[in-house]
Amino acid sequence: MNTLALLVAVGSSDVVTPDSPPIDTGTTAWMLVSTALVLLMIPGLAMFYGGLVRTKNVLGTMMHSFAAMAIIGVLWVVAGYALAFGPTVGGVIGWDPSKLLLAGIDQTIMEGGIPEYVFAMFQGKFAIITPALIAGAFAERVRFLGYCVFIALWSLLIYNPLAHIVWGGGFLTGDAIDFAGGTVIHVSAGVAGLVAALYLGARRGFPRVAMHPNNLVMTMMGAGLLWVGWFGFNAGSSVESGLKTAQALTATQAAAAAGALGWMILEGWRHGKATSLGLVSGILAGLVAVTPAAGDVLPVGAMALGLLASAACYGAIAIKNRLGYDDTLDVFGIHGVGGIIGALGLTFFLRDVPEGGIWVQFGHQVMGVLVAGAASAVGTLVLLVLVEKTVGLRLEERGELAGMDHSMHGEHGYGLLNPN
Amino acid sequence: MNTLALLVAVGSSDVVTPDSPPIDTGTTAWMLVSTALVLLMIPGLAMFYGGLVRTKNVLGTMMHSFAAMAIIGVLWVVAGYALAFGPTVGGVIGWDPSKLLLAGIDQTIMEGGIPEYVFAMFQGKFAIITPALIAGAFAERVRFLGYCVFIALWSLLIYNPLAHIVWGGGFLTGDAIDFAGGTVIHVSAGVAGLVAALYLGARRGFPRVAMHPNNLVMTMMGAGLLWVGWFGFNAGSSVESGLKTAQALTATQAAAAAGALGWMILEGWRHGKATSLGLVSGILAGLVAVTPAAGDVLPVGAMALGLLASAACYGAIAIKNRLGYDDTLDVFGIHGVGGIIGALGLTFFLRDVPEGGIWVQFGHQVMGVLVAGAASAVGTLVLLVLVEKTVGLRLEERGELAGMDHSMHGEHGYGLLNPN
Amino acid sequence: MNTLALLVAVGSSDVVTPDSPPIDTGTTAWMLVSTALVLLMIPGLAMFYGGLVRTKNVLGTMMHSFAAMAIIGVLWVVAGYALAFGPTVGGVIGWDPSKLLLAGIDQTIMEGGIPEYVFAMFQGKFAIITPALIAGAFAERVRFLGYCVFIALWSLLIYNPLAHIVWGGGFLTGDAIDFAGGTVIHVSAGVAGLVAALYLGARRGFPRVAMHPNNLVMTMMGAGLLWVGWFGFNAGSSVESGLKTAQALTATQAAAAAGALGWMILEGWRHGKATSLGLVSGILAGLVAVTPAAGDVLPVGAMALGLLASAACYGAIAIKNRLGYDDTLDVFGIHGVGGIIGALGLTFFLRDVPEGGIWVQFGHQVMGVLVAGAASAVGTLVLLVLVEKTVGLRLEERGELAGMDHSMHGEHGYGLLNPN
Amino acid sequence: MKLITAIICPERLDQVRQALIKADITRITVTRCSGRGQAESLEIYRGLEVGPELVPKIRVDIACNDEFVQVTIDAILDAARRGEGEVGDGKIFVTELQQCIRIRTGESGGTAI
Amino acid sequence: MKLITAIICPERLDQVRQALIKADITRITVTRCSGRGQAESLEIYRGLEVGPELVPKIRVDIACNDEFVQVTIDAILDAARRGEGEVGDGKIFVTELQQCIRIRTGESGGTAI
Amino acid sequence: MKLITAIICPERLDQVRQALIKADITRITVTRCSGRGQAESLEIYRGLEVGPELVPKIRVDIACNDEFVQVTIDAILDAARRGEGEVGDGKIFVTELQQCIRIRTGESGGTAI
Ligand SMILES: Nc1ncnc2c1ncn2[C@@H]1O[C@H](COP(=O)(O)OP(=O)(O)O)[C@@H](O)[C@H]1O
Ligand SMILES: Nc1ncnc2c1ncn2[C@@H]1O[C@H](COP(=O)(O)OP(=O)(O)O)[C@@H](O)[C@H]1O
Ligand SMILES: Nc1ncnc2c1ncn2[C@@H]1O[C@H](COP(=O)(O)OP(=O)(O)O)[C@@H](O)[C@H]1O
Repeated sequence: MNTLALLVAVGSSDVVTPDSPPIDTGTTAWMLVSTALVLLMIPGLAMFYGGLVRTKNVLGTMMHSFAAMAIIGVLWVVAGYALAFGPTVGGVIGWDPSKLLLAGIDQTIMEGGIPEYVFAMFQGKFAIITPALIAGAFAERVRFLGYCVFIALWSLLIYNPLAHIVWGGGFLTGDAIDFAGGTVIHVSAGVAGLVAALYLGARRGFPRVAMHPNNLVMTMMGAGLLWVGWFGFNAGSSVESGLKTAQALTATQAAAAAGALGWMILEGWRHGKATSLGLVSGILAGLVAVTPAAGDVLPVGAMALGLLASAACYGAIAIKNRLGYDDTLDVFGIHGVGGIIGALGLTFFLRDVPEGGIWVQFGHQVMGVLVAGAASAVGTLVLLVLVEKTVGLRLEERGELAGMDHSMHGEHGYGLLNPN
Repeated sequence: MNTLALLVAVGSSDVVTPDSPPIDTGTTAWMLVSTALVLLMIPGLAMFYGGLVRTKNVLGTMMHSFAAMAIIGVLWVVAGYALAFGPTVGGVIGWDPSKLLLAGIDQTIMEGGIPEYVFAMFQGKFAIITPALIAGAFAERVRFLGYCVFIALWSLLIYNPLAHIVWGGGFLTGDAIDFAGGTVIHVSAGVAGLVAALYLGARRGFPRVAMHPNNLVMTMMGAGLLWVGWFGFNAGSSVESGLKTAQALTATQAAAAAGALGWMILEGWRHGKATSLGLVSGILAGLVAVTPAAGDVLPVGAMALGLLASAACYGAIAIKNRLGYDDTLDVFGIHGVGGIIGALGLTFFLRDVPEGGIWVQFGHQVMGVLVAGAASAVGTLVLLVLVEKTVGLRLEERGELAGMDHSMHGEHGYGLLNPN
Repeated sequence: MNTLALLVAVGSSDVVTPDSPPIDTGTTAWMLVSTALVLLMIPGLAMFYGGLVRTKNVLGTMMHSFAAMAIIGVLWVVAGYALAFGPTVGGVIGWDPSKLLLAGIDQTIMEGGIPEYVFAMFQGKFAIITPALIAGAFAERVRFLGYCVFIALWSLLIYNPLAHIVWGGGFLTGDAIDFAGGTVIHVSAGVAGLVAALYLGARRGFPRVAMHPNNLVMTMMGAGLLWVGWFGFNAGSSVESGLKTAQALTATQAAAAAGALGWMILEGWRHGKATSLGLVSGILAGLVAVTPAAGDVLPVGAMALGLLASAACYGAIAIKNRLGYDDTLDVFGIHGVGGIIGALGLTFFLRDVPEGGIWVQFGHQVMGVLVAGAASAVGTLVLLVLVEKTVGLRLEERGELAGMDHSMHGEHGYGLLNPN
Repeated sequence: MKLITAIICPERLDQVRQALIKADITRITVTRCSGRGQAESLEIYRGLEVGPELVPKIRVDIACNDEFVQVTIDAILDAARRGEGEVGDGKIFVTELQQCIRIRTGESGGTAI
Repeated sequence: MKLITAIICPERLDQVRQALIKADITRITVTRCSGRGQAESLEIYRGLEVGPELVPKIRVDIACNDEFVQVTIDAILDAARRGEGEVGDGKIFVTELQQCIRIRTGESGGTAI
Repeated sequence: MKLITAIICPERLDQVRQALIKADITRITVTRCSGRGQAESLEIYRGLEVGPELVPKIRVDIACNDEFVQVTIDAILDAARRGEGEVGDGKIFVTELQQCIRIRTGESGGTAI
């Protein structure tokens, strides 16, 4: 479960030496593929989110994901990797000047036989997707420039430390089980989303005005790509191409299917109808919940987590609807809640009883969730205030009513609606 | 050609032992990828089918594919794998209680160096896609609950035995050549579709009312994903990462291109216009036909099969149009006919002359097609009657006219059509 | 940098021998995946291009990509591979009758441990995508039959020789660095597009009539798939699964992100708004520019190339807008200019100082660009005239006004726009 | 001449067209629109039942000579009503048409309808 | 009875609907359309600022009895105007409605509105 | 004032717009619709030639003062006709417009057109 940390510790601290481990072409192949698969999740997310907003915001919402590819894509190469996976400074952040611009790892082969570049790129996709996830919470109402600044800072100041703390040699590395990023990615994004939704306030007209998804068809396509990409996300996090990888992939598949089935049944029972949005939400809930657990639970445990997450997320969204705040695309309801369910719940389904016993491990898990949640909450709030007061984040009324596509990007998504 | 059967026989009958074969990271990587690629085919199919129905049924049609991911996804883990790939019981079904919930294969490494989990997941995708294919035959007119029950039963009672009979150690294992599922998947789905279309009757208004595809653009995207995914489907069925894999991939590519070209030319000749739906139908026809043959024919044979299938499917659809039954998305016309062409036709293009000579092999092939077709026809009919009489399968008039999206799922696919 | 040439020279000249190298399952796995990824680029391109034209041409434009899959897919197997990668005839074209229909490589394992089939299929995807790229330059105004004949001839008579000259053992093999096809693919397609746009003339009504993209949402999806697929394109061109592969993938990722960021910033600065089309154009510019360089530059160099290309392409399109010719989807502006920037610019960012020093290498690069550009320009012009005078290429007024979907294919893309 | 504009439920379009054809009215123009009358049609969004304010409707425009007005209205009334009549079945509006010109021939008036 | 047709800016649709509801006008029909008045709305296509000739608009149709015409027009005027009034705010057209029939019940005239 | 509504072939929209602009009519509203006149337009669906009952059409609405009516009609007639006139070229309908109000300024009548 501490594969990442160990690999990094061993493999990357020094430059290539005559005795660097030989390449394992199979593992390298799988890690290359995993990198591509996680990259695929980003357009997948853009489609998933893009389909759920109103027609006038479809491009703007997709741009949130795509801008993350551009901005974090550059930042990660420049400094992110050095900050997250450099030797630890006080357990909270890494620092390795030789890794700036990835210069120092040009020839490094890691323990396990893969070039460190591949590991760095694989991790980079995680860094990209996390802020892109948050964007769902304040969809349809932010300024593009403010958003860009926000995610850049969030990535540098919140994501990188968190990744370092849990995976990169920081103070939680090795305690909490977080196979593929349940806390670092989903809990932190979910909590950040919640804070942002509360701080920025609801969309104008919410909930009075009906706000319908413009393209559920695209949302379903996106969900399909997310499922496929998640195989890279989870099974790739084994950083090998072997038994653990297979276990992670199996758990991922089982949890996603169980989550989808669970939500379908819940809706069928409560509303007499199973919706497509419900089914894909269930897929997501299952995938999120199994993320921290993928390599460490049996298929039956994965299915249990998927079902649990489905029910919990369904409930969380129901509660949100009653509380009335506007987490537009339910980032907290799915990623926050699902991530917590997964991170805590996995304790009870572990393949191997953990060293200190179940409850000690549960303590570690709670700790992990709390650290990620708290760090993300506080950090996000500070950044939100900062960005809002400087470049401005919340979109002004005129722009919001006109829609982000027109007011922020000077375009509209579906030219086909206009005779031309 | 009996790779699957052999591997299973050797690799999975007992739990992990000290002398279990070493992992081959390369083969494992490719099989992981193949699993992801076949999974990609399911949203691909949802897009392909979803684009062809009327606007009011787009989500409902996509849900048929997605529900298969959820339902069969769970069932396969729970019992499907044990039933299809457990030690044979009388040659018609497998049974291995230790494989229920995949519990017994948690550490198993198969002959060939891949964890059995990967094989189980790869096979699971086939189990998912087969019922999803059938759905095209009765698109636009079934109740969602009835559909769910139908595919669950179909998978357990028809697919699992068939997979066992042909691949898992059942009575046809080793005789008929079915590299990647021409009979098990395409012939059985095609015949099931035909039976279902006949039993359930035509859509209301058919053929009087014009029923146009709502989104050929999405159908083309779906066809693209299907082609890509099919590389996993066919080349993955080699269960290795080597010469056979390369041969299967090459055959797949050649047949798809030839099928597409063939249909284009046919339409150009007959109608003076080559349509996009024709081109993608040709892709599918080629891919279906090469499925049973992929590992065993030369590229030139694959192209011949692709061309043949294109012509045959084109003809079959023309005949259907004259007969007037309503196989909505031509499941029989493409998968049934294409599968039969491939399964029988491959005999004449084999790389190596089969042991008993061509005609003996042809007999085996006919046998395979007949068994798959007959089992599927009879079983499907029984299940259809059962489901129709209990939960109800055929949608009542009101719901059908309103469209499945509204009546079954309480949603509509393209919010963008409504000002919001 | 001459990996391809060397591999081919060694591995494919004779049939399988007892001492053929052993399969490397990992490398084979990665090359199989790369093949699938590059295939994915073709529907990706169809979506990218398809979204940018007017509603009435969406299917016709996607058909340009799909028809290339069908036509070149067949041609490459039949003769293309033999022409591009057979033993050289005078340095300009290959010829190996035993490779016709790929017959002679059925069992060949190349140096590096991959079946030659995989290499042939990987290369085949490049052959498919190149003419499909050109189609963007004359989008919305060509006859389908003429287009089919044009790309068939272009592939046989221009692409195959070029691929041979630069990669397959022809007279430039080994001099110019062209890691993954900057000159062979992008410069040649860009120049061909320019020539075709000039020869065929502008769309009727251009620039007076506003011509808006029908579906920028789909264009973004397509860009996402292109980015993912490009990992196969570039990292696959290492024909291994090791350090070089990782370097190429890293460079690709860095350049794409930098290109996107660059364009975003440029637009923000010039127009006060960053558009989605701008961002995805930047992605493409970055990817194109890094294509010839991917394996040979450090990440920082890749980012520099991405930024440079973004600025240069932005400028080139601005100039085009002033010159007023109608390169509809900016094939020259993106692929031509980006390819040139990459091919020449890489000299200054090479990881290892080239043998003859930077300026000698620069000379080689200029040479490579000139040869590709000149060959493509002249050849394209000849073919254009030929096709136009025989089967006819430019669409007549009536068909152009009605749109290619109706006039060429008898369909329309979005049935959802019509009540049905 | 009159212009008859009916706002109907999308699911009844096929029936309305058939009824019109039976009544010898073949020329029509159909447009997607959205509307709000008394009708409520619940949709479900992540477990929340939302009343979509505007529900999809179909607008049918028919120009006809005065003697055909009643026939057309009757045909629509009959075919567009669901069962015994439900909220959301729609409306028919009739306005005076001053002129009608066939573009192909340029002819105008009653024969151009 | 009158048929009031307003062509408005898409971003004001919600406001217009609310204003109408406040004025007790709940029944409306809404259609996507495109239009060109004086308005210019720049879009950007690969660095080129293009004036899209036809910009997206919303068409709102309301049938109402004569006594409600002014109320309706006032509500629309008020809610559809952006700020002090901008080019592109839209137009209102009023035509005479000869008949109005509720499909559900078949009743016609003022009560069927 | 009159409201001129033309149902034309989508492929002629650009020509019609240009003809109108030449005749000094710049303000128009355009809507996608589908229609059925005499026109038959074959489509192909998997080898079957199907006559799509409703073919895509464009609806053009122009409000104009009485003195411009003929000019407008002539411009449309001229630009919308394909060749010597073909089935499917479309129709023009003219109705009486009682009032026209510019939302931006609130002014009404002939100057608000
Ligand atoms: N007064 C009106 N003005 C404009 N459109 C109307 C009017 N009344 C009804 N409609 C249109 O007709 C559709 C169906 O109305 P319906 O609910 O059947 O009317 P009612 O409530 O009068 O029975 C509505 O969705 C709306 O589009
Ligand atoms: N005379 C007209 N005929 C048809 N539609 C019109 C007319 N005038 C305005 N419109 C519609 O109203 C929309 C908004 O017009 P606007 O620019 O506000 O008008 P104006 O230029 O008179 O202020 C236009 O896009 C068009 O759709
Ligand atoms: N009487 C009518 N009522 C409503 N729409 C009509 C009528 N006549 C024609 N149209 C519209 O005009 C379009 C073109 O009609 P067209 O085939 O040219 O008419 P015609 O058959 O009279 O020559 C039709 O598709 C339809 O949308």
